[in-house]
Amino acid sequence: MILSGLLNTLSVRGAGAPFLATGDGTFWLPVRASEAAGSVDNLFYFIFWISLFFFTLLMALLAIFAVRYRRRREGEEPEPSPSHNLAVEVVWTAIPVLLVAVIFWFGFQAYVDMSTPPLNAYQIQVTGQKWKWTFTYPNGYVDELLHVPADRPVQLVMTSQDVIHSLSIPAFRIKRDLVPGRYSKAWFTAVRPGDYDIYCAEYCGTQHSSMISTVKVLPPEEFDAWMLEHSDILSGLTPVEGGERVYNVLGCKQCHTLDGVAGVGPTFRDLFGSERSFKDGGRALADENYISSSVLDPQSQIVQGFEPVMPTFKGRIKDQEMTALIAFLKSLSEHAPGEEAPAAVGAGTP
Amino acid sequence: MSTPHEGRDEHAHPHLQHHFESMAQQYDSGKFGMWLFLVTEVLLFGGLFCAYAVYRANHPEIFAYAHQFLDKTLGGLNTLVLIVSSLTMAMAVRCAQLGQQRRLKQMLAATLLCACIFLGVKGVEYEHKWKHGLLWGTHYVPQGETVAPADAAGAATTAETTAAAAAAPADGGTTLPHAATGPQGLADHSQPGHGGASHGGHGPAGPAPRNVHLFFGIYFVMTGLHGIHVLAGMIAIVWLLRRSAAGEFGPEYFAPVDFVGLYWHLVDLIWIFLFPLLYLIH
Amino acid sequence: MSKHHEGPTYAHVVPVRTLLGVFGALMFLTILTYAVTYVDLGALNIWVALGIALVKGTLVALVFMHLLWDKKFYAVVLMSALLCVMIFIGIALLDSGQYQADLIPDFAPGIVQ
Amino acid sequence: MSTHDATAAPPAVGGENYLNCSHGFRSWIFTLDHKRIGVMYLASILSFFLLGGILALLIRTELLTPTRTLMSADDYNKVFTLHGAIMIFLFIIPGIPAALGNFVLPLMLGAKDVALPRLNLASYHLYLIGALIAVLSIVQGGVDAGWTFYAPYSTTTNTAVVTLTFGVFVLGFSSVFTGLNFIVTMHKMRPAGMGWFDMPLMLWALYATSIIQVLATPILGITMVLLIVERVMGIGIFDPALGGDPVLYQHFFWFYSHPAVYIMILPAMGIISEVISVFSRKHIFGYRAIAYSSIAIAAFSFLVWGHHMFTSGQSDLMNMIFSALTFSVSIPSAVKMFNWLSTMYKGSIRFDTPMIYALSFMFLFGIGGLTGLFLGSLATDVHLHDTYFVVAHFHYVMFGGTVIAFLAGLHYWWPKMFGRMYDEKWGRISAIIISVGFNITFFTQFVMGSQGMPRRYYAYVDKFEPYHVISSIGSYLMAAGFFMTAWYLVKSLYRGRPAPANPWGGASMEWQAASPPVLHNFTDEPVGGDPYDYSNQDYDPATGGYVLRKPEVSDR
Repeated sequence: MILSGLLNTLSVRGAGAPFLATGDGTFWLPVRASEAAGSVDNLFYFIFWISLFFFTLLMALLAIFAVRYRRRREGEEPEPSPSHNLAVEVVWTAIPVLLVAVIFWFGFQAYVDMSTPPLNAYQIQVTGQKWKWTFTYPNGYVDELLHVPADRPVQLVMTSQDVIHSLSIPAFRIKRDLVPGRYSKAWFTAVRPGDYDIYCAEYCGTQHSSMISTVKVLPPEEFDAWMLEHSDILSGLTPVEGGERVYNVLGCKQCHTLDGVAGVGPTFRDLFGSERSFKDGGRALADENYISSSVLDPQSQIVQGFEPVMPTFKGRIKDQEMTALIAFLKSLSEHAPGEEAPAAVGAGTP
Repeated sequence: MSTPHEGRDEHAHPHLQHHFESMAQQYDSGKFGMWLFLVTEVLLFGGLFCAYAVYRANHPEIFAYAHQFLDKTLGGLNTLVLIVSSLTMAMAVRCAQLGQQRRLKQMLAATLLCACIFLGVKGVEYEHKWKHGLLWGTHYVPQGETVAPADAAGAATTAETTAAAAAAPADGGTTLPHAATGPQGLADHSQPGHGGASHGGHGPAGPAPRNVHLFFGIYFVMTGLHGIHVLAGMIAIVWLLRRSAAGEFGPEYFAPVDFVGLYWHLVDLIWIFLFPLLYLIH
Repeated sequence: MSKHHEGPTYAHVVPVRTLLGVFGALMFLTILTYAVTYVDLGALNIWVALGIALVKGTLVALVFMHLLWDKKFYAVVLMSALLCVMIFIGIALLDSGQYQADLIPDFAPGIVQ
Repeated sequence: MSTHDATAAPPAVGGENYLNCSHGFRSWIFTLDHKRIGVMYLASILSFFLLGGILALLIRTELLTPTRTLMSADDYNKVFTLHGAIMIFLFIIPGIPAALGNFVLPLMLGAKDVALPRLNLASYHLYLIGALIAVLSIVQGGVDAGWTFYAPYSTTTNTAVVTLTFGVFVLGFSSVFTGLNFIVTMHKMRPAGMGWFDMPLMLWALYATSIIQVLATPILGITMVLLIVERVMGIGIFDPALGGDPVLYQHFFWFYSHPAVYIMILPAMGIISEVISVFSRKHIFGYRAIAYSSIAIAAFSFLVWGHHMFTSGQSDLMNMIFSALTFSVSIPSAVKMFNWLSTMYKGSIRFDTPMIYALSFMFLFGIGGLTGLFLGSLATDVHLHDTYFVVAHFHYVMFGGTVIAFLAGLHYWWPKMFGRMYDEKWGRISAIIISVGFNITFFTQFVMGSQGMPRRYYAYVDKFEPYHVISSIGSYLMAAGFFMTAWYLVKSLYRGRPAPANPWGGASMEWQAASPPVLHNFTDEPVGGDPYDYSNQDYDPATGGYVLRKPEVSDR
């Protein structure tokens, strides 16, 4: 076991095919679902067996000494023995030095592999905020679950909107903090299709322990099909249906209800075309421009009775999606003109 | 109960504590303790120097831009004041060692006066920053209006410490070219994009970089913590003055003067580094 | 020096002349460091300023703080503190320099303007 | 002087001693006597240990079920934050040095007091003030930032962070003053004839601890100051919203808090060195190696803080350097383990309560140390960082190491401190219960952690439930052991058999003082010598203790 661990750790190089690439979990470690998991696990067990060996040795000696040299009657004096021995002390200093040097080296090697993504890695943007994950794909599709193709290197480019979070996928053996104000990166090659947990590993407040998501590893062809389906969320839908889809996918529904009861934000029922009054005393008619600007720059006009908590969707919503969303809002409102949405909306948005 | 006092002479000094054998042992222990305390002070400020170094190294443009709002001459003056106070403190230690009671009191008083001047000048500087919104974080709201140097001087005369008031306006007069830099820099800042103006021979400042407030954050924390140390030193010196008025110090017992002296020199020493790092950036 | 006086038996008394000499040197160096800022030495300016500060600091520590005459161990103690600070600053600088490229430029959403 | 007086000091219960030489509240709270200050520290830290322990039980009870059991998520976050902060800043850091160390350090030197008694008292007063401020944060509604106070969470949460961090700041001063005092005492108060290498290893350990306290704690102080000004004034050094750098905060924090781990463990190692040698009745093996390893640990401790930041966004270069340096610190710890084991070889081992704890220490610290290898190694740390594996690791080191050693020391010096023997049978039983309960509680957490369970989770995925249930049951068992300990120790104060001056046969100088010692420690000048030479002692069945045999002891 030790030897095989040694050899395998030595053999792990970049995106090569390591020993133990995939596998079920063991007593100590969860299921292995990424390439790196193999080398991490080998190292884990390498350290484990070394530790177990020395621990058993020490504790056996401890037990033997405790029994063999126990004081049988009070006042019994020990037999003489040396109080130091340079040779022995040098040896038992040197052996651990060598061992930890080896462990360091293996750990370092595997880490370098884990932190050096191949150039052709598929990039997904990750945003952490209290208390949810947002994954943005190269084509702009946004999801709260992470879908990745198997057998293809994937790089996550991550940042946080508020406090430090940490993306942890135990099955992939990766973990990286998301620091506000900077991009941090992680990469992996998933090798085993299935669903695995994503945790937030850096304490981030009330719902820290609910900041859990799932990574769905799909076989490459299934992933491609899935991506195709989701790259244009509006395809084959009427504007109103598309708007409803946008409403669901982009997360509007978490704060804005459709039933007329205000949630964290105002309800969408009968919103379009109504008169809005703002905290700063201003008023405006909820027309296309108003909707567009409140989605792209939510802090500019805060409706009375609500907190300025909405994040901006600038860069996350496409023009067609905005159009569809407005069509959807119109369909919900009795103030709306009742006709089809005008072709051009979002004029004046950057 | 017989407590053995071997090694202690019968006429032990009244300030000798029971667990020491001699005044020399007591003095050595105290002095060693004081040095270790100074070590902790060095490390305390070390943390701030670290924050300074990290931001200076990674955002040199902030420092190059923002230091122009500091008044080099007032900073230099304060450096000189602290050096004078260090001399008088060193003299005070010497007087205590030699038992020169009157000169000891004079020297301590002189040190205290220098400390007052230092804080007075510091107060003038702070007030200037305050008026111009040159503060930390979100409070950094530079005022675009130019402020004539006379204004600063006028404000300074209302300062409480007479010594400071005496020093500051006189100084304000001599710093005209530099004082002009500040407001001009401010004017610059209020119109981003209008760069390239020369600043009293300092070379162009250009448009304000982002996050200039970080410099003022660091400036206020560093000088503020230093100021608190000066205040603590002043309290210690007042305590020494009271004890020296009672004639407690002499060749056999001068440890408190010596230890406060060490502390005071360290406070001076830290300023010796703060001055070029904050004021004399090129 | 202190032969004429009733000095303490267990500590050194620094002569007035030495104190004044150091004081003069400190004054001179302060003015020098002030003057040198009017000469543009480029990146060298900060090192010149720090060098002068270091000389001044050493003078204060050696003479005003009696290190020159005291037990050498106090100097060791002070140096170990400085070493500690150096390690701290050195590593923080090295690390922050390494990750500058990852920073989102001018990220400061809490600051308006 | 006659040996007779020095060793056959009458059992001082009844005679005048430091406990009964003066009376009243003021005679305690303003005392300059290091022994009374030590006892006051002991009472204080044990109170906070109780408080921290109750919080720990709340945590474990909440985690019995995957969702809500007792309290809301916010309350849970406050409870674990306070558990960490109280245990670390109010109990473990001052635990061994300030309570036990204060009591035994001058006695071990044969001195009348520490070098700077007023500073010692000031240190205790600052401890009390700091502790009260920290506890005030509970009254203000608690703090939910975690004991590490990572920015920007700590700068943005609306809980009483400022109060708690200010309390920690004040406590830092207390810690600095204790360390400073100990260093001066060991330099200036050693009796003539006692060289550095004639000191008991406990003193070497305290010396190494004190170096760290003096050199590292000020950085904690400035970190707390910066955090407070960050919150109060918005200075922007650590808060990214203001352009600051949150990773820099972590450098600041761990520059202190990693060495602080050695502030906690080094004195524990000192106690173990004393106890193993005395109860094996054998000269400590490799004295110099143990002494040097204490200093080596202190020195290395300043170079490894970055291993808390392997996934934080610290650069790869620093990760590599810190990983390599981290392993260096494991060597001196391993050397100590081997030396203790060799000390037992061919000894005459007695299994009194302190020795049971010492053996338990070697078991638990062995696991704690070896699991550190997984965390020092970069690739495995990425997987294990911020999981229960880390929680288990540091509890094995801090609890299995420091707290168990503290209990060993407490039982070892209890007769000296209070002049009474506790009930040996109950002592051994509770020592075993605590060790067993500890393993049940925390070993399961290793498995949980390596399976991926993140720390500081209020709710968790169902598959971890069995582990959490076992862990919680273990914690209740441990709590029972502690209540048992409290019960028989308190009982011993009233009903305990009067302690002989030297109940265990220790050869260091504190055992030449009466039990409990008189006001100025020694009625006669103590006899110096090798602190691990037991050859000149005889067991005296009449008192149940040991007495020096020869009238003259060669002064090495």
